[in-house]
Amino acid sequence: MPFIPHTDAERDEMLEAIGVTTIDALFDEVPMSLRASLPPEMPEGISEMALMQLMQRRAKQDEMSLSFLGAGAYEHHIPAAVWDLTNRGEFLTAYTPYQAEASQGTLQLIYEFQTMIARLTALDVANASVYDGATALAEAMLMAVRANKTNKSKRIVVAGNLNPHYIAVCEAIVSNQGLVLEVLEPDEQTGTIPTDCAPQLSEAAALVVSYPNFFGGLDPVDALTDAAAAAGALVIGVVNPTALALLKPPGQWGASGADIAVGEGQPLGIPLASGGPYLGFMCCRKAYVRQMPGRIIGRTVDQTGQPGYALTLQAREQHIRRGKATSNICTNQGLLVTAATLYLSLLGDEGLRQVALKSHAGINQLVAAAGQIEGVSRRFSGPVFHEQVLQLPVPAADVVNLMANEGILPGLALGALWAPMANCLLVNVTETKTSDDIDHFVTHLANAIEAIKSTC
Amino acid sequence: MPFIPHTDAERDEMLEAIGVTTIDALFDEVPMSLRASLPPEMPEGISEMALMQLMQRRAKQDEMSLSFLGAGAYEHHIPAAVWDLTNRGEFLTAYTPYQAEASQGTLQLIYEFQTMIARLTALDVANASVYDGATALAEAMLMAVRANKTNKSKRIVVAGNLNPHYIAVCEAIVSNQGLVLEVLEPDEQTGTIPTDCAPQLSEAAALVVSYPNFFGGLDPVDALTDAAAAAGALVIGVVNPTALALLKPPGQWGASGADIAVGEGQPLGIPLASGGPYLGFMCCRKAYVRQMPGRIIGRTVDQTGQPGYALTLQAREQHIRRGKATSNICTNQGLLVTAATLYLSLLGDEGLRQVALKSHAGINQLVAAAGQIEGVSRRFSGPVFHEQVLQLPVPAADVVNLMANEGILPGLALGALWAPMANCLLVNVTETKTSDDIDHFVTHLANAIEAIKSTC
Amino acid sequence: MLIFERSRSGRRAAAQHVSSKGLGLDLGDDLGEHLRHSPAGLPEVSELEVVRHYTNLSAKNFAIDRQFYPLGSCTMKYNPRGAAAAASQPGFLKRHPLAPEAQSQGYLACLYELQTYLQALTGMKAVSLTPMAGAQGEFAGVAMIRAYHQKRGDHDRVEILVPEAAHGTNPATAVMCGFVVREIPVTPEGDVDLAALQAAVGPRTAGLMMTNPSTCGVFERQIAAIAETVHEAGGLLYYDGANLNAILGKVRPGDMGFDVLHMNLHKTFATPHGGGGPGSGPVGVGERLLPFLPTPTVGQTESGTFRWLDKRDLPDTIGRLSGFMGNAGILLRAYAYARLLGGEGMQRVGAYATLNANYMAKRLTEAGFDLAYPTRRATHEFIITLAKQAKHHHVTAMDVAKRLLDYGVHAPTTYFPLLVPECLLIEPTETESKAEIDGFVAAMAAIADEIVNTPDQVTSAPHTLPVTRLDDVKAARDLDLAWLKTQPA
Amino acid sequence: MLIFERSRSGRRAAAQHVSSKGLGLDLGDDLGEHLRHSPAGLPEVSELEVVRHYTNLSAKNFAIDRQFYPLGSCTMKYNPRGAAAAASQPGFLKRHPLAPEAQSQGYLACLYELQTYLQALTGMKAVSLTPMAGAQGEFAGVAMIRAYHQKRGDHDRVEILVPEAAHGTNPATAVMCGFVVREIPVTPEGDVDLAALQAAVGPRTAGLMMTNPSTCGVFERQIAAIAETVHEAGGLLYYDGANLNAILGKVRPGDMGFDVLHMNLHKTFATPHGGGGPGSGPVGVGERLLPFLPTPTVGQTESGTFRWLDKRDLPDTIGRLSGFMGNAGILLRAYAYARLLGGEGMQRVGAYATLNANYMAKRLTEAGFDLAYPTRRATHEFIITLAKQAKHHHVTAMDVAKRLLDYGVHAPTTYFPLLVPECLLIEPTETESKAEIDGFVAAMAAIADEIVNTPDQVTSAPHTLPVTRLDDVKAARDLDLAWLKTQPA
Ligand SMILES: Cc1ncc(COP(=O)(O)O)c(C=O)c1O
Ligand SMILES: Cc1ncc(COP(=O)(O)O)c(C=O)c1O
Repeated sequence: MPFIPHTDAERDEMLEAIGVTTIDALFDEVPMSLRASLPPEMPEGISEMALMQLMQRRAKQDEMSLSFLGAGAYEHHIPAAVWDLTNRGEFLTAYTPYQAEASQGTLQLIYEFQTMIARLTALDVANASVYDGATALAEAMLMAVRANKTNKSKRIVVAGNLNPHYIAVCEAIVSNQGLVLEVLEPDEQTGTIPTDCAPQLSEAAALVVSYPNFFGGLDPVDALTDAAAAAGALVIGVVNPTALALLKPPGQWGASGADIAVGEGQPLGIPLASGGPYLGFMCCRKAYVRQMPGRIIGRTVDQTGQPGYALTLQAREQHIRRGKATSNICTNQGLLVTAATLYLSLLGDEGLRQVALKSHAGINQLVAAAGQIEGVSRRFSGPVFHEQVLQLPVPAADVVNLMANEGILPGLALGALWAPMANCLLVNVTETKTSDDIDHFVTHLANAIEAIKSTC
Repeated sequence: MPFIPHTDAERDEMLEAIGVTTIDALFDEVPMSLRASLPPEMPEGISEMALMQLMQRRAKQDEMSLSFLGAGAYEHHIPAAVWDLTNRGEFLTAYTPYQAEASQGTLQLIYEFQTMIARLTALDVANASVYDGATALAEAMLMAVRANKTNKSKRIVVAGNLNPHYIAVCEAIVSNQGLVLEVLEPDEQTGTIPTDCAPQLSEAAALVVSYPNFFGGLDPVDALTDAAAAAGALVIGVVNPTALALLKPPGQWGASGADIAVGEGQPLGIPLASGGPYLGFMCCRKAYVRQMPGRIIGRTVDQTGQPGYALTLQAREQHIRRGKATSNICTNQGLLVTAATLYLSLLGDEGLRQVALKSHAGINQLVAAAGQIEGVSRRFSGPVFHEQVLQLPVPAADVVNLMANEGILPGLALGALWAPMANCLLVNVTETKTSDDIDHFVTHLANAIEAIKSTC
Repeated sequence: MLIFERSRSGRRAAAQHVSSKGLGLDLGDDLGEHLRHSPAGLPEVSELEVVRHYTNLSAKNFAIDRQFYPLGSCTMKYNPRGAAAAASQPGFLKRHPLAPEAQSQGYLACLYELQTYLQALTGMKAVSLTPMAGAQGEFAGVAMIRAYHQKRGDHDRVEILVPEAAHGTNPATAVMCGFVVREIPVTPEGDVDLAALQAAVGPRTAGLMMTNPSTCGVFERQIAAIAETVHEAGGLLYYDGANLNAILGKVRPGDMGFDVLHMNLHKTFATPHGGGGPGSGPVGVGERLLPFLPTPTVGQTESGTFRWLDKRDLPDTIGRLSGFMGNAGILLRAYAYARLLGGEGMQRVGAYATLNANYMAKRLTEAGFDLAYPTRRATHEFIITLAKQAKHHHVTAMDVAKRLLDYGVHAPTTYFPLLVPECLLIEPTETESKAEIDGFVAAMAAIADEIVNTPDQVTSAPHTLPVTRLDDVKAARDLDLAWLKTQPA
Repeated sequence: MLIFERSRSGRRAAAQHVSSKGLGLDLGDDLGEHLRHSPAGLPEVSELEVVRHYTNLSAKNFAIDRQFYPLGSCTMKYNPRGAAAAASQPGFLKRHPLAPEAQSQGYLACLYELQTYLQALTGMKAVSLTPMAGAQGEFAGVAMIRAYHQKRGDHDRVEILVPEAAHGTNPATAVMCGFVVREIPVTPEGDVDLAALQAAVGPRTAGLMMTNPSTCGVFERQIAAIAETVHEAGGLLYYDGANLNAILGKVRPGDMGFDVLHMNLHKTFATPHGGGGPGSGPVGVGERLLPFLPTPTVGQTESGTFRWLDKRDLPDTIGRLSGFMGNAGILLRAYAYARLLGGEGMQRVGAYATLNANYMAKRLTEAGFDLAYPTRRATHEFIITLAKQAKHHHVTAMDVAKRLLDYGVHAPTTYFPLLVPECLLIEPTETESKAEIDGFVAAMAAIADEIVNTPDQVTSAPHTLPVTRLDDVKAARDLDLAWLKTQPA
């Protein structure tokens, strides 16, 4: 049933005021040949109660009891206050804050978000979000090409240990404007990008580094940043915001820091929820702010001199500059920005650090324990943040299927992405996992390997 | 961890301002012999995350997939908007609206609630809630004794088909003031109260009628009300508010209507939640309003003449009249009043009527289907609202246990309350049950009966 | 505008209508003479209208989530969202109160443990969780005192003593339990007048109800002597636990000699007040009252399973106090809160509540306000008296309370306890920051200035709220308690 | 006050801290040179401070839940709470985007059915749900147009035509896809200038982007001729579905001749706007663009199980547009909304949205306001122009917009489309009542009076909001985009 408040009497009164007798008459400018009838594929409306029963059933169908699957989306504890407040009607049902005086709540919140992201990344300015981590990177590439006045090139060098879906998304988006992506192969042993990549960087518009990388490992970001700077390429860091509570922020990489940082904001208080809505964050050096896409909030004053907040630098945006805008983005991920801001406020520096530390300790614990199983080892050497590739003695996809049937998602089987890695399982641990959970995982993993071995 | 915002530096600053060096020094008026140390039974504090994991586990333990258990608490669909709004901090974290100017939201809402309850019961005035349906009845008895100027008696005649827990609660409360409860036995065939009860009513302060009664049936409220009125006894109706969308409201019983109506407000948008918090509602004829306990909101004007709302008739209440108050009640069930008001607003007359109708049709459907099982029949004749007693060929408690193990609560086994009813099962159906649910119930019931029969 | 004024005949919030299709029955035909003749007159509004109406109404409230709310005796502290979330798991919300014990072990475990914690924190022998608010806890406690004396055949004990500063529920409860109330005066230093108490106790004394810290915001120093006096006279000691926040983890009522107490979980254990409720008022008892505890309570069998204890287990119980099991959901919140804080956290509650009150009292005296008990240490709350201001500037405590609203702070409790003239009872609670307290003191200092320089601004306050002061006389005289019109003009 | 100004070094919202006890590892020691040197400077505040700060911030917003919000082109209608609740079931919220298909059938079923509904409602052949907002839907659509021409070797088609009234995202998208934009004028009656279009099309034309009803708030009557013109020239027709609400169930873009479209689920399918997002912008295509749909989409096997379709199934796809699967949660909300309304409900949406707009337009003309297209029927929205008022009284459309805020109504869209001087684009939506609309008209009538009698009151508005008009010039000149101080003064 539609949410229409009109009584029949009111409808008739309104029609009379307009001077027609039926609502259909209001469609008189639509050619008769175009009038549609009700498509038979459409179901009948149902009550909210019936809807809830249906959706509860469907949601239950997909429930898992334990998950070690990360690969770009991470299960963290979300403080109850985050969504209690984010879901307040005043945040939830407001539009983009174009009328500043009637939107100071959202505007100030975004300014606070920008500040938090800038501080986390140690860069100067952040925008009010783009769609997700992958599109944030695509926008960063376009931005780097516009911003790099030294290397006037459309070539972007991308670390090959970046999330392959991010590379795919960037291809789909930036190739339309003639950008070319060139992938740096990671080292076989460490999974990290070799620091001797200067030749490829020469004349490139930018280098994209993932920190941590898709395998959970930590690339030599200082050396890579310095190499790129030397070659005149901008450095774009793709970072996990939780990790930055523990790891060196992009603004402090190498001698002069990265130029742009982007990432997926999901770990900051946003549920896994099948992949979205999440939020892409973007920040950069102040010098490049006019090349940054998306909304930006500025602090200013009102006519009485008291502080207030407003959209600023709108000349970068499509609604002002149309074809000359930095991007076509309009609707962004505002509500998720609200959630992330609340999350970061509730955790603070120390809280986020503890989340990062416990996640880090957890993956180390898991890898050590799993390493006791015969034939299981770390695929790559070197430190990781909270994710690691396990080399298994059997196909990882089979392990995933077996364990999933028992309600456990053990991680991502990498064979579908890289055929030679068919026996590789990407495993993640966050602060949500107890020692019991890890033991449980290891036991089930050992059983699954045993079962697969014995059937072949 | 306590929710204390002080940093160590602030704490020291504050201590210095006070002129002491430790917080302990602030307890210097407490005799040393009384200073307690930490009781060893207290656990260590845990994080919100650990708490959620613990409570999710415990809640899961108790989950049932299907329930036909009513007996005073009913599973209805609760529109999502009800608790989305009820849980707004402005409703949730306000105190009792003593400062009227800073509480107009809650005050107006209660005034609206009073209006809705008065309209549902067809009585003049309602209060702002008492604890639950049972205590509402106890308060109504005390009130009737105060209000009845004709029969100056402490004897209350109670329909024996009233919820036995309500009778127990009233005993526990009103006997302290010397009231005596006298129970009218229901008819063996119909389960309703015979209308020839005039002798018992004579000189009684009040008659308590349950509508529907505990067995789901409908007593002859018109005749009973007239008989009580003739005897000078006040009539107290204990009513299910959902039923009143369909059934005759207390204000219209007999020639002159009931005098007081009370009931359990849980069906109005409040989750089962193990029995509370619910809300007891109370209403009465205007003439008795000064004898009614609990808060009452009045509509008035402010100094500029605009309408506003305030607590009124406070001289009935303990904070003003202390020992002479109508009751000791102070904190009531405010938040549940908010939920019930939202529920009634969202459903409206027609919505509530549909809920009542569908529940009513559902129990009839269930009883008809269950009646096909050999040995299963209705225990009582006559129409019911949405609940009915089934006579089984085996002990009902055994059926409950068997079915509960399969995740189905089939109803209440009445043997624990009335030994002769050991084979009786009180079954409820609300609008939440589909025809499939009912079929499912009947199949499992038949199986359970079969299983029990075959083991003895 | 009332929701009824938004109503239009025939309008529906259609998503909330269940389909009665396929029921295969003539709906309601079997109900005959029982059928209602005409609709009740509930509002007929759209879902958006409901959402907007009540969202806007909510915005007219002050609340902890928006304002500092130092309402004395009410313990308006932060109510952790996590505790609410934990208690609101679907499995808990859907659990029927009469579900079999075998299918209730998760829930019963929480209740059992909560009983244990409350016993430990109060120093009592056993706890019943069933009372639904402080006043019902008082009722249970005093009814147990009555049952105790009656069981012993001690039928002459018909008096309950209460200090004159007691909360209104204390005398009201005593009367509800069939007792006569006798008030005991309080000394100028806020203590119970011991001599008067000694004179009052005797063979008619059933018990004494008091709270400690008292409603004067001070710790009753002679508590040992008071307990002895009452006990020697054959009476029992009731502890009104509304002020437990002050001494949580520091002093235990059981150790002070109390025989029975109630706790206000909606104060000390951080359940939101909901604009008037719900609460929860568990009772704890010492040895003597053990047999009388209200049912049900939760016990544990040797095998570790939990079970309900009822009249069969406690034949002398005063009985049931609710249709099911009290305000179950509030108990889960309190349990969650206890787990979050743990023992050490509980101890810090009392400590920091006391720190905040003493700091605030000190700052207010520096700003020129008079403490009601200047020689005493404040507990978790304290009283200032505006008698001076009333006399010299004709500005009352109520005026100051209303003016505070304009400063964006909820007013403290006014005119309670009654024995202090023009008083404000102020309780900051431990969850408020120094900055918030300093802000309150600054507002009070500004109002102190206004009292002298622009008293009209104070006496006509509030100026910035949805309404100005309301006509209470008209409210009581022209009783308008329900909206009678059915349609807007 | 900023949350950073409430921060105090060393303060913690302790309940949010996980315990790292018993991890048995020297935390972080293995990270060496990767370790961060100094904390980021996130706020250090208590949980209460967070709750109070953001609750109070929220109160500074206008929102559908509190105000009538007739923002043209934005479809600010009621967002059913039930749809959100249905989409927020724990099983959905916890589902990992990369969960195996076998453990995702509940979720995939919803997506599959939603694809079906959107196809049916738009008259297209297939739908991909992956775009994350309208603009990304446009991107997907135009990228498909590009892929189509390239696949055919038609490399000269480098131009995208857009009517001058088009939304800014249209030209921006065309450029993002590597096209050149060519604007087509609009006639004084709000139609595309057909002659100009005919002159513009040719072998360089890749396609035309338009919305119908147009952003002028009128239905493009010559849509058949336009489609023919573009198609004959070898171009494709893109439908910007932001205005779908107007014609839902009444007219289908597929029937009008469009080859590709996007829908704004956050408008037509009632997902809340969240203060700027998230949205969801599924794309639908006709026969010709089928091979190019972005991935993933959901397919069904013969046995009835659902599966993801990706590049292996759609080798010519333009590719992936998001890290996972678009704004999945918004898709579930849209699915829930579609189920609640059903086909008939969808038809009534377009009908009543149109009724409300026409009624409001009529009432406003009666109140003396000028419609931009007085000879035309309004669709779901319409434009008034304040050119007259600007000329005679020096009061602008922006002034009126700001003044409306004082009347408790959100302002309509201002100065869009650019071609109408001093315009307000007004869209009441179908979920608003006659009373709300009449209230808006009354406010406008009152402002009309003010414009003549007290114009200062209008030009200096708003007067009742948390701030007065902001200094945008200073905002852009003295860029202050992040709080640099770490501690309060
Ligand atoms: C001292 C005191 N005793 C008793 C009560 C009564 O508690 P409740 O309101 O929960 O019934 C209160 C509550 O305000 C109180 O402050
Ligand atoms: C006509 C029109 N087209 C496109 C868009 C862009 O949609 P989105 O904001 O979802 O990217 C909008 C949104 O405002 C619009 O009104």
